[in-house]
Amino acid sequence: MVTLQHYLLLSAILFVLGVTGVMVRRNLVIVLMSLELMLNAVNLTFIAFSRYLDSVEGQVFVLFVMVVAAAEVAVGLAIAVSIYRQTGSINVNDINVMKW
Amino acid sequence: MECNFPLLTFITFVPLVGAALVLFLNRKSQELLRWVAIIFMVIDLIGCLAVYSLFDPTSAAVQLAEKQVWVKSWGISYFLGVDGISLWLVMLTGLFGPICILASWKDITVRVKEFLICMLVMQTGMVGVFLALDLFLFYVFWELMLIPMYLLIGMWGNPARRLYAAIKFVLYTVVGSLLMLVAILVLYYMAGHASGTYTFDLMKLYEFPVPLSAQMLMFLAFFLAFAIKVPMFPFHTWLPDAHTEAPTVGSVILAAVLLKMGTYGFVRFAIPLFPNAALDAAWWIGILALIGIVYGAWVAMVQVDVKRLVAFSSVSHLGFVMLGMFAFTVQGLQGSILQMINHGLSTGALFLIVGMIYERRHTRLIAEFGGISKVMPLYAVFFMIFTLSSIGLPGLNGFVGEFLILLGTFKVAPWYAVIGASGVIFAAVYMLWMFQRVMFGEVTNPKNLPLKDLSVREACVLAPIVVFCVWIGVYPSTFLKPMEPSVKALLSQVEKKKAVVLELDKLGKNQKLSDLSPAISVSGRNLRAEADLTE
Amino acid sequence: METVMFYILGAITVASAFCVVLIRRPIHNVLFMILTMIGLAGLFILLHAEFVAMVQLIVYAGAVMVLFLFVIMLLNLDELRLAGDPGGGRWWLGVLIMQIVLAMLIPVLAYFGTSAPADAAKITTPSNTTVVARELFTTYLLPFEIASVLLLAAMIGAVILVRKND
Amino acid sequence: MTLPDINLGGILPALVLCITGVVLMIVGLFLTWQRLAISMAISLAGILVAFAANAPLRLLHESAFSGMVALDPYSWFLNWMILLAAALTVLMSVKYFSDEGLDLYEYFVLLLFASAGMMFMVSGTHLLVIFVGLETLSISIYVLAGCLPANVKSKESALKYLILGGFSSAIFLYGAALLYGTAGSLALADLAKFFHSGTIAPTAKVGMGLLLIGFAFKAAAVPFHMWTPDVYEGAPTPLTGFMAVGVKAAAFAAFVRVFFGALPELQASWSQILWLVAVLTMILGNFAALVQENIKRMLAYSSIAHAGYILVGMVGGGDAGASGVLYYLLAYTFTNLGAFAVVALVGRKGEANNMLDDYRGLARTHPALAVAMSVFIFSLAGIPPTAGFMGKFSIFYAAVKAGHVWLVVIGVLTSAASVFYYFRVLMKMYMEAPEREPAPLQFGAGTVIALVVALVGVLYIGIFPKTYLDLALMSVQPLF
Amino acid sequence: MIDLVWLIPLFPLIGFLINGTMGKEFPEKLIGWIGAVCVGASFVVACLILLELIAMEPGSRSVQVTVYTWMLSGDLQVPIAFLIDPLSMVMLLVVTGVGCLIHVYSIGYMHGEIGFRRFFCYLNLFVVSMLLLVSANNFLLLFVGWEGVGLCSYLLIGYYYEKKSASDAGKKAFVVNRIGDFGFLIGIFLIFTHFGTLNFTEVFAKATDVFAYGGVVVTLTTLCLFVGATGKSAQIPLYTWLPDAMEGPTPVSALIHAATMVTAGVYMVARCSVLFALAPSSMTVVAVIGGATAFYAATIGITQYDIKRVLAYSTVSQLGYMFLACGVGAFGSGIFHLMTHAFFKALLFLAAGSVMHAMAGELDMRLMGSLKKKLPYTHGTYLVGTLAITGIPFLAGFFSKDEILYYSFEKHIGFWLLGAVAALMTSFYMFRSLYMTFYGKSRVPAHIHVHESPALMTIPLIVLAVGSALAGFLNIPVFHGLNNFAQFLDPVFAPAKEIIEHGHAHGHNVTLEVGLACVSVLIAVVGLLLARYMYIVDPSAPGRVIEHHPNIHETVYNKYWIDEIYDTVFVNSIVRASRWLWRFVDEKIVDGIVNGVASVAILFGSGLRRLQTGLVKDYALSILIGVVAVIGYLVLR
Repeated sequence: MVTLQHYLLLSAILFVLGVTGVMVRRNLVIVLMSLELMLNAVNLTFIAFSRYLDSVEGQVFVLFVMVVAAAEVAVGLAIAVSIYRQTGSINVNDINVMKW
Repeated sequence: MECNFPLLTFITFVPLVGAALVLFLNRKSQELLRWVAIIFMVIDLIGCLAVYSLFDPTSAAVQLAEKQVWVKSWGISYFLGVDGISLWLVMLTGLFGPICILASWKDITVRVKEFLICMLVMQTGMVGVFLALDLFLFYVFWELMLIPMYLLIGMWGNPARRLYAAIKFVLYTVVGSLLMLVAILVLYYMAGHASGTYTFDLMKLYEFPVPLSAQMLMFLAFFLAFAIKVPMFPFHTWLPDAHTEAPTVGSVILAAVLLKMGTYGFVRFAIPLFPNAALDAAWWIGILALIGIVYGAWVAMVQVDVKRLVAFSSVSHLGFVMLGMFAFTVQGLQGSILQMINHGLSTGALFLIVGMIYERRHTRLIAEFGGISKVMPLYAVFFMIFTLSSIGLPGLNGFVGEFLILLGTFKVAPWYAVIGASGVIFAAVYMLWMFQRVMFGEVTNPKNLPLKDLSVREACVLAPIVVFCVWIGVYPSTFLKPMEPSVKALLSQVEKKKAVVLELDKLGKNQKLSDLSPAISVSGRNLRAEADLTE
Repeated sequence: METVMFYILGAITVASAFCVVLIRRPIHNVLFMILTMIGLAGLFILLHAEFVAMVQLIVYAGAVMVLFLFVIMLLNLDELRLAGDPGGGRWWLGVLIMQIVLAMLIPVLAYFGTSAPADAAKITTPSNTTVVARELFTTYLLPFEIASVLLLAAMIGAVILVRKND
Repeated sequence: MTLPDINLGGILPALVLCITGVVLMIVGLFLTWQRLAISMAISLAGILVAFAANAPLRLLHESAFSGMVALDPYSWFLNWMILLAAALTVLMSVKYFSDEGLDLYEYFVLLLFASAGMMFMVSGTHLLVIFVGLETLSISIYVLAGCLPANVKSKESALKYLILGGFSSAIFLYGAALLYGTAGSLALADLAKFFHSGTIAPTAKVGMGLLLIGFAFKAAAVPFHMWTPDVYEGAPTPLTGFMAVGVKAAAFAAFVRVFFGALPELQASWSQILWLVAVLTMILGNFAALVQENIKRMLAYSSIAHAGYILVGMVGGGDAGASGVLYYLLAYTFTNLGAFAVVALVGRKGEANNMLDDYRGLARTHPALAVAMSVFIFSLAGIPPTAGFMGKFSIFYAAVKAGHVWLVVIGVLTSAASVFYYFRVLMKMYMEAPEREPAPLQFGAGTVIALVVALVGVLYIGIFPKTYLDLALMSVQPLF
Repeated sequence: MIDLVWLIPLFPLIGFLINGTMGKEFPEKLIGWIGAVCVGASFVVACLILLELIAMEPGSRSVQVTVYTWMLSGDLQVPIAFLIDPLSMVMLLVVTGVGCLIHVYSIGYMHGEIGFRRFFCYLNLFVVSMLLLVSANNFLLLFVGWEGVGLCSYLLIGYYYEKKSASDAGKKAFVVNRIGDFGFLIGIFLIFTHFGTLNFTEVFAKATDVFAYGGVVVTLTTLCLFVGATGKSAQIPLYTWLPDAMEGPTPVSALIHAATMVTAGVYMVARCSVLFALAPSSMTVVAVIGGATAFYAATIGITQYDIKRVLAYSTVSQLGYMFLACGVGAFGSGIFHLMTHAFFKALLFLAAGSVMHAMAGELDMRLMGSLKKKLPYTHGTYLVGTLAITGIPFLAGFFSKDEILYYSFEKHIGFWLLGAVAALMTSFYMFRSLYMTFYGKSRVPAHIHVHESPALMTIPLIVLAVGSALAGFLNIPVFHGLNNFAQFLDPVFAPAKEIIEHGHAHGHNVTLEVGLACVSVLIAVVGLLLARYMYIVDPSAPGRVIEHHPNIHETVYNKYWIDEIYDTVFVNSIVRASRWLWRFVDEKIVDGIVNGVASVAILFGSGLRRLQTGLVKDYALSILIGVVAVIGYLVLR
């Protein structure tokens, strides 16, 4: 039978995967996706807790997280597009005009 | 002496008003600016004289005190007062205000407006430092002083290394004073915690016996701040740079007044607040002072730049001041306070002298000169007088101070006094040698032949200083009398407080003001009398 | 039954997440991402969060991922293969650190113990959607309104960010 | 079904800003003439109304929307601080954008939304509200940072900020989730109650830690500061000012409210973490700033350093610490906005003159401006009698009071080091001559007003800090 | 009248102020006479006071006049006050009298000098300080005068400041004196710390109670004081400045470096006779140093050719005599010799000055000879002076010197031997100078045409000559009743004598004294004849002697290279050390540390800045590091 830990562990793994994505990928778009992945992991945690605490607060919170995620994606992609227009590159590691 | 007119506030802020006025005048009309500045400085001086006339020389109390609550919740108050210790330093500051403006008349020709503003603001800061009796207020003035001096060195200093010298001056001072700030905060908290009333009022803090364990660290924090300003031996290197790079007036103010803020700080804050630590530290501070005396003298002896030489001589002289102070005897302390004034007068004057020749020749290298007294006899006379007063010739100011200091030291630590006295010999050596190389001999350098002797203005700049040099030398009582009660009160207070602290330490209980106020209020009360009146 | 479902869905989610992180072709990333979303939605249903699951499908798998798809098409990144992607930089260090974090998290999470699921009375009666809706429009009314501002800001932002400089 | 206690009066200030934003957005569409000036006027009007609407909060002490927001002096104090920051930013932005030749009225809209977000963030008493407010703020700032078209730096800063921001908010959320799982609620009151009774679970600690990281990121504390220099350098200068004061203020305010208000029981843990973070922040900020040549970047590092000082106040804790933080933030608002106003002016079109050397001889060409800049510099360096000094003073006092003397010693030593780079600006302005005479500046009315306000503020609350210290103290009472 | 004693220093002060402030336009004569008259006035006052003093009871001849309180700090209380007693009276008379004459002389001598006014200002100032010195009633005021005269001698030696040698000599004089003053100062501190006062009478009254006879402290104190004395009175080891001091104008040499200032040390020792009496070991030291100096300086005097240097060394050696006297406890004789010496040495210097004046500034005796005819007055006076100093009977020197020799014989024969040999050499080199200058065949270069000096110069010479001829009769030792001088001084030195003799006074051995007198007369005559033989009868004799012992002569002629030794050992080493302190310690170490800290900070900064790589991933990485640190801290702790 499935316990809370299962879900938490699963979400933790997802979260780590998301971070890994951010760390390893160069493609800006996919970096953004990995961020989404992290948020989703959090969502899973929330839902799991809300189930086991039997409180709906977590689910509500998740809805808001989704809103935020959507917004971030929108803006992020917009920036990605405009950067691609200007530099012709979508490689995160190329974006280092400013340093030191 | 109940006087409704806030005289101290007046003398503190008159220059600031002047600065504001100058700020709104047209920078083109330099003469006007200068006149405005000097008028305000003179008004300030008159104010100082008024303070002297109202000052009761028989009382040790803080006089003419003015107290306004500033930040109630923190017990910060605007608290000015003058006593025998600060009186003469205030007068000195007041005296040098107009002198400096006058001295800079022909010297500073670019950005006169900024210059005058700096001078006036600095005047306010300096007077404030000597008058403030609220730790917070003191700190504010103390830091306020920093900026004009920084600008003075940096803007009108001589191009070569002025920026270096300026920032060195600032950083050095700031490091010290910030650590002092920490100590101030700790003291404030401790005293407040113990007594229940949080205050920066010095008079109240005097009465708080800082626990033995904490004293030394806090004292060291204060020590650092002041020792850097003095400057004492290992912290002195900013001084020659600052002096050499600063414009004449800058060096004058620096030597005459700014350095005194350090020594004054010891007398006013470090010692009475942390008597035990001060007494424990006396032996090594004395050693540092001695090193300063001899080291300064020796290094001065071999300088090739007149200004640097005088700068190092300051290190030596202030060594005397510190030595006398930490002898904790009446003579020593009075001597060192008097010596502050003497050093202000003679060294300030020497910098003026050097500045005058620099104005004419645009060099300060001793080798460049020689036989000047042939072409500038009047100049030679002044130069000689100040040289003699700086080497402590009886009949001039220097001797009185040095004698009292050495006598006071000898009473408690003969060997310190003996070594210190050797400084008197070296002083003669380096000053006379410099004087000989600059003034005597044939005029070897053709550039020196056309030099003009002192103008009336320059003579007017120097004359008043001569008057005071002779006065202090011939009739020092004028200056010693008013400071004696305060000095005695201070020493007795130190003794009592020390005893109380040791007592408490033995009992090992954390102190409550209630059960020890009878012990120190004896010393505290007469100090506080005036303050309470005005509260 | 539930256990089986959990493991299947969990496997799908993790696997596709792996692919998202590792596969190089953007289109495939998007598709695997969608798969992850679906898996998560399934898990949500297992957890009696039907409404959230639906939103997950519609908003995420529907809208957001499509947005990604658009951008990839728009900039036709599909052909674009970045050298040394995945990888590059000090990525291994990051991964390593995350492993450490995970290693530290597991015992912490263990604190919650192997409690059996409470009967999800509160969040399912009368129906999950009803409960969520009620909460959303009573207790969480304010955040809900703020969220609107947030979305508006994002909208304007997206507009001015991509607007051509004329 | 019962509606929550809807108290629009309580959230009126934020509400006004949102409405103004929407109005401006619509009006802006139809504006063809003097867009910037008019949008500035509208936003200012909105801000002023918000000011008025904010006034009553001072006396309230209640919560609205079923415990989502607190209507208390704390919110009041920060609200008007945020409004002040917004107003000054708006004032100086017009000149900037007209120089850049783009009439972006949306800029003002987003600025207003961001401010509204901040207000919700600081007055939120439920992590959800705080989170949503935070994100509203962040999203708007991301966009604003990148709003300069055809400017790679701007876009880059926006992107970096966005990615790292998302990253950190994910971490923040995870922390929130853990707290939720432990305490069963995200309302600060419930959290406080929960931790007050019963043991502190490790999950709670970890959740708290992750939350802390989320806030520390927004507050630009080491090691979560990395975005700061780049974003500050790339963003349009007025906005950089806004970020440096507004965002920081909001972040710290929420930080304080959550940690002092909801997690005091965990103080043993978080104050130690903050101690270390503070030390790192002060050291890195100040020493890295020593070697900067670009003034915006230098100020960025200096703002990191200031975050460190504020953290010292938080470590100090107690009402002294909290009020110290508030006073410091206020002082910092005036000071830094003033400084950035000058930077924006001197920077000229396309921010061509952001190097320190561009300040050479400023004292000759524009004495008044130089004086203003010097005052701001002194305040940043904490030299009396400026606001900055009083701020440092109160912060350090809080720490001393809590017995963290050595922390304070480190603080003062680092700030002694800071004097070096602050005075470098002074040096450039007063003691060096420009190699080539720069074109004289033309001041926009808005900027001048902003400068004057900042200048007066810095000096006034520096010399007469009494009122503001007392207000700060009064405002933090609800937290305890 | 006595209450007006402050007039004595006041007059010269007035002269100084008049000439100093408004003298710019005055003609030479006026300036000169102002100076001279002022000093003369104080001489008159002094005489009046003397009469008043004599009229008093011998026991009560000690009056103190306070003008005002100078320094007042805690238990320290120093007035500006004068002590009039026989001792100070004698000094006052000598100073004012001789001073007055020399002022007059200078009017003629300095005629036409550029710094004429400066000269007279300094001279007056000197008289002021000297009078302060001798009439002060406490140590500190004495010290004031002490330093004051030092300053004036510095100024006057460096009068020709364009000559490097002159300004060097001035500086040397001042610095060496300062070394002495250092000791003096310490002595004063010791006295104050033990007596709580600096007033002479009080100190000496309490001395016997405070100090144990021969105690360490009193010995230390007296030695410190004596260090001061050696500095001022040019005794071994601090004598080197005096010969160089001859760079000053001759009147200065006469007044300061012969008659008055250099005797200040003797005065001071005599003044503190009680203290010295309490410290027998210091007495011995004083005597030994005195005798040694007397002998040593005389040896150098023999070899010098510069007439003024000869006189300078003779001064040193005569001062040695005075200290010898004090050392053996014959303070009275010391002071007596001081007075007589003031007369004849001033006379000799002035005469030498007159010669110099005649020889257009030439000082080398090898270029003189047979000036007798051309300079009758000068020759006559110089002769008197010589006879006086060599102790030819019935001239001043005879009485004073013999007294000293007698007492030293009483003390210890060794002292007498030193003195006697010194006397022999004295008479030799004095007659040597006399013969080389005035007798034999003329070696004067052609271009110099010699002429006698004006009356302004010769009259003082004559007056002084009379003085040095007759001064001795003030105090004829053997016959009681005729030694008025001794009786006059007696009250001052009585207590000291008492201490020394422990009460039981032993009588005056007349026969012995007469015998010794004869011996010393013999010595003087021998010296005379020897000089006569070597410089008149057989002028080549000196040359032969020199060839015979070249290196001895070298050494002596170069004053045993003492100056050079001092230079290398003290001066140069200190200067080198200072350079090292400055260049290395100050600039490299102390300042190096300061700048080092700064540059370390900068390096640190640029290191930190490198962390900012500009790559988002690294930024994320640092956040992760933070995460792991925080979680690690929270979990593991």
